[in-house]
Amino acid sequence: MVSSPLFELQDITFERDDQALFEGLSVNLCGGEILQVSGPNGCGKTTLLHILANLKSPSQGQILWRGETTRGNPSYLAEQAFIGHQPGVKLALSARENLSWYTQLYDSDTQLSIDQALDKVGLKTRKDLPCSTYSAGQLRRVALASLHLRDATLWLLDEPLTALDSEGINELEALFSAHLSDGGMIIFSSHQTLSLAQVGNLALADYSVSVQC
Amino acid sequence: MVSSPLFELQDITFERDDQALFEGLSVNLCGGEILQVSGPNGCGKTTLLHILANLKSPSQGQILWRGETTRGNPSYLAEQAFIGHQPGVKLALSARENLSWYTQLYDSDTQLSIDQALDKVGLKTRKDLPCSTYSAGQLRRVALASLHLRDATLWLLDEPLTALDSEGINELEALFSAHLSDGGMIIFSSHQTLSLAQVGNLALADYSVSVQC
Amino acid sequence: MWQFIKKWFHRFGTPRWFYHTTSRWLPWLALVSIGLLVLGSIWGLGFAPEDARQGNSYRIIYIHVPISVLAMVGYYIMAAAGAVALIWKIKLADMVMVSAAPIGAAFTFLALLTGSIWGKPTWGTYWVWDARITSMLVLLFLYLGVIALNQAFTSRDTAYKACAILSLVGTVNIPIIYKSVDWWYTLHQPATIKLTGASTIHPDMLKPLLVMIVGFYCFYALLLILHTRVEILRRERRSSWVKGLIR
Amino acid sequence: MLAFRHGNDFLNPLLFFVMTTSLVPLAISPAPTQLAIIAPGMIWITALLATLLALDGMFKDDFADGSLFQIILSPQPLWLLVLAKVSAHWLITGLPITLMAPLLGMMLALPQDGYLPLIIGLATGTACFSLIGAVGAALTVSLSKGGVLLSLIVMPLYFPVLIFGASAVQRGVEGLDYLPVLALLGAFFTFALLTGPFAAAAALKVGVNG
Amino acid sequence: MLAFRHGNDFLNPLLFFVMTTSLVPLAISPAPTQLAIIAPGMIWITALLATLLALDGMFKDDFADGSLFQIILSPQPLWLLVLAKVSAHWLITGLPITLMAPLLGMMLALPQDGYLPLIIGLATGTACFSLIGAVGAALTVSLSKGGVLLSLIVMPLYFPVLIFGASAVQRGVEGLDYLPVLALLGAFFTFALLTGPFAAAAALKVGVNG
Ligand code: HEM
Ligand SMILES: Nc1ncnc2c1ncn2[C@@H]1O[C@H](COP(=O)(O)OP(=O)(O)OP(=O)(O)O)[C@@H](O)[C@H]1O
Ligand SMILES: Nc1ncnc2c1ncn2[C@@H]1O[C@H](COP(=O)(O)OP(=O)(O)OP(=O)(O)O)[C@@H](O)[C@H]1O
Ligand SMILES: [Mg+2]
Ligand SMILES: [Mg+2]
Repeated sequence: MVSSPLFELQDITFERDDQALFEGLSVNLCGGEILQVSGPNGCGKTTLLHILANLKSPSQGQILWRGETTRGNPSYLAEQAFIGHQPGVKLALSARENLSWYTQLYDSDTQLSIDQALDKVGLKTRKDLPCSTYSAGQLRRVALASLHLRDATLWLLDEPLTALDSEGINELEALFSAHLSDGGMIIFSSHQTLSLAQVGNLALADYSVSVQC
Repeated sequence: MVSSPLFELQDITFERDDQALFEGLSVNLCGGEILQVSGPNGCGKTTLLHILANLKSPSQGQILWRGETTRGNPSYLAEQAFIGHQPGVKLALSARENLSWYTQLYDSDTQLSIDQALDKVGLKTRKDLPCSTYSAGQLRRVALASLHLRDATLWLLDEPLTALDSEGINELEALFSAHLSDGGMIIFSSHQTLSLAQVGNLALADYSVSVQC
Repeated sequence: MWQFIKKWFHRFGTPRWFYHTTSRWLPWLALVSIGLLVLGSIWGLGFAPEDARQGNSYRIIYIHVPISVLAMVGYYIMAAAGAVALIWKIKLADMVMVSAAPIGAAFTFLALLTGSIWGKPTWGTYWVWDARITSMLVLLFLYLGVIALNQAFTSRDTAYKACAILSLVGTVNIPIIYKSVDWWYTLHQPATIKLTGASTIHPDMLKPLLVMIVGFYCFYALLLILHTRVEILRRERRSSWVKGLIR
Repeated sequence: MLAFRHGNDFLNPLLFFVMTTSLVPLAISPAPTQLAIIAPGMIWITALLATLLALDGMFKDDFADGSLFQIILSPQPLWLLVLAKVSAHWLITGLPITLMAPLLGMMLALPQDGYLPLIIGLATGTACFSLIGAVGAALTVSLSKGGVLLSLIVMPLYFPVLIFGASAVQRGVEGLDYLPVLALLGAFFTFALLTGPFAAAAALKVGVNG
Repeated sequence: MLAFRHGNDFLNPLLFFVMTTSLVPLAISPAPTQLAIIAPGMIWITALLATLLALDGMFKDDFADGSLFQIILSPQPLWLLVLAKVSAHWLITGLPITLMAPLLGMMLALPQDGYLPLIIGLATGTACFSLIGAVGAALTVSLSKGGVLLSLIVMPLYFPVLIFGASAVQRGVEGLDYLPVLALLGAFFTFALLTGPFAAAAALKVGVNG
């Protein structure tokens, strides 16, 4: 991979009601790089990921994707995949229906079929039961299966390890390294540490303390 | 503590729509003992905790508390505290209002005031803001604060470590050991391991494989 | 005595016992009900005398009245099964209850339909807000509520319990609804339309009607048993005896 | 016992009641003589709908955030907690509606003699709505699409109350004796009060298991 | 594009419509002459309410389970997705209501000449309801008590549709020319169709930040 940064945060500041949550955050990320956002509860990890995903806008600074701003940039939206605290799974539908809805939504020509994706995340047996009968970890796995079905470059994951068993965490790490070696990029938040070697760390301090990376 | 078991599971079996989730589970717990329920996603940890808390009833077997059945036993309800996957915190209310509602609900003469409990879980500054503005970990902390305000003997906690930072986990461990040395009992589920020494382990296998402890 | 009944229920109230026993009865029941219905229809349509005022259109009575009666009786059957299921936790009762709902709804709908078809020649309109008709409409809503609730749950066990509670609450309400509607009607509109009382009916008309009523009772039982059997198979599809049946 | 927790919510059902009632002259006819005839019935129908609309949230919010488990597991008897919920529901729907009704009666040209039976009837009737509705709300608590299903279940059970209530007003307007009707409504209320909370508590235990 | 995802849900708003309409004769008067007068207005009011009730779920379920974020972040234009949501809403509310309306008209003794304007008007009018409602539903998406607030926001915007729709039927019954009124309704619909999805898409982006 050539190392010109694909994704640049330039001097991001976020203030809520005149109180700064973080100030002057600058990060460059190239293809194949992974970054863990860490910090105590309430330091702004979720807020930062929402900003990166374009769900909120920063008070100052800008975010560039392939040199262009991400604001209202449809090609950025097409290349990015965000999974938040809530898994984004419809409880009334089955896992299969949920995923087929996502593939329609993203119009992606996927490498894997929905069935294969569900097998990969260990949901072989329950594919056609409504998700309201799933356990916490099974719901998370449905959300993670959607990553298999999209050809996004940048993954933005908020606490993806929540509710996963150790087996699930291993599988996720394998998925991560496959994505990285394909030149993908991952930014995730977590309170646990992964056993992947190359994880960069972006530590957010407690409120209104400015951080420079 | 004298070692006659306070809490006994006798041969618990749970079937859902004629499929067994676990069969013939028997456990005795004395005061001062802690038990971790572990197992892969979807093996029935949450279901077991719901059964123990009296939210569901087992298909077979019985649960005894101080030698009496827990079914419709108000003195068991008074001595037990359950916190599930959902923190049980009203988003429209502040942390203080949430907790004052709980103390009213449980009619408990607490050792600590609500303020002190919130200080203990590290929510000093946000006590009077509505909980809809809390981060995932802060919400969890509000739920954990309610443990300080009740004089329950048996704690039933479903993945209490979710969303907590490492600081929070340390605090929770300290809280656990204090409760145990007071003769309390804890049954919790988690995919992580605690650094507490005396944690017993109840491993649930994958579905319909019978387990004997 | 009580204990005996309870034991008897548990011994014989198993879905499997029900399934095998009804397999033996079903053909006979089908034969009797179809026979009675055919007999009653021919008698009623062909041989019973013509009505002095309504001419031949009254003959719909042979369908309308039995169906209307069963529509109401069906609700009590459903609720009774629900009560048995809640009190003694008998699986079979659950299945009878949820099977009774769609059948009852169908009968109620047919009662409304045959009634309005009859209404056109006799009253000149398909619909009036008569007390009995209105309470029949409410009965249809009650049935639909139970059906919708049953479908809304994914867990069968929960759905059964929820429907049992709802149908019991409904039972308490049916007489109240009936009384209130009846009373409301007489308050607003003095009885301009009088349904012919069953007692004033000519005996030659009554006999085929009774045959039809008994025939429809058998037919209802037949439908209920068939539907319950389907429910049993669906509910117990994982048990060994059902797998044995299929193989 | 349970604090009265939802500050400004109580305005909403009331506003719904007022706005729906004000649709009537627009959609039907603004002529006072015409309005006077339909006024009792319309006020009762909109009161019913306003109550129904607020019913969905009775237990559902508690279920979504997990505090319903805490309520069920509390050492206090569940029917008592249900009764508290029902009272809270009535305080935010039935009570303001009852207080507002005379004003709307005036807007819909309700004749003088209808006001007393309207107010007494609404006070009792909306309490019945809250009590019966609690059973339906408890049964549908875990269903994501509960809202409309709930109305489906509950509405047939509301028919008698509506009939008694509207006809009490009608009789008042026509100068007849409306006390027997109100007495019937009162009897219905007593019955609902004595059985409703227990039925709803049982329903809640079933409902949470989705 | 978006699959029609909620199988049996479409019965519910319809049943609500039928049930509310059948409250009318009970609460007001079962006399056909009386019913005929109020029938057009009542059918329109209940159609409005049935639409309103189903509106709350339009985006809220998606918000609660996090899939609304996925929708917003999808590379497809947001207004198109909103339009798909609106169409789905109309298919489960407006369409069945329109199809059912003649039957209810019959039950409420609506005179013969009213049926055509009733059906055309309801088809157009309920589509307007869905379009306008989407804006309100988007704005209140993150509010837990949105249901009643939503009706407050949306109801004033529904007034013109209701007035046009009901008066078209009224004119039909009275033998007047109802086409100009329906044309107005059609113009309103076109305007709503051209602006509604964009407004709702903008509102959605604001709404999710609670
Ligand atoms: C939609 C319209 C109608 C409905 C829902 C309806 C409903 C019912 C019901 C529920 C019964 C059984 C009552 C009982 O056992 O006490 C009944 C009986 C009967 N109906 Fe109807 N009915 C309708 C229209 C009519 C019409 C138009 C006629 C003829 C003028 C009619 C004549 C009768 C007669 C003669 C009986 C049996 C007599 C009796 O048991 O009192 N019905 N109907
Ligand atoms: N809508 C809001 N209004 C005001 N403050 C908010 C709002 N949402 C979040 N906050 C505050 O902003 C801070 C950052 O929240 P955020 O959810 O980003 O934390 P986090 O790092 O993800 O924490 P956690 O580890 O608990 O998930 C917290 O202190 C939170 O209370
Ligand atoms: N209502 C339901 N109907 C049918 N099956 C259900 C229902 N609820 C849970 N299940 C199934 O029961 C099994 C046990 O679920 P449970 O939530 O107890 O798992 P868990 O051990 O807590 O898993 P996790 O680690 O993911 O939280 C799962 O396979 C789940 O899919
Ligand atoms: Mg977070
Ligand atoms: Mg779990």
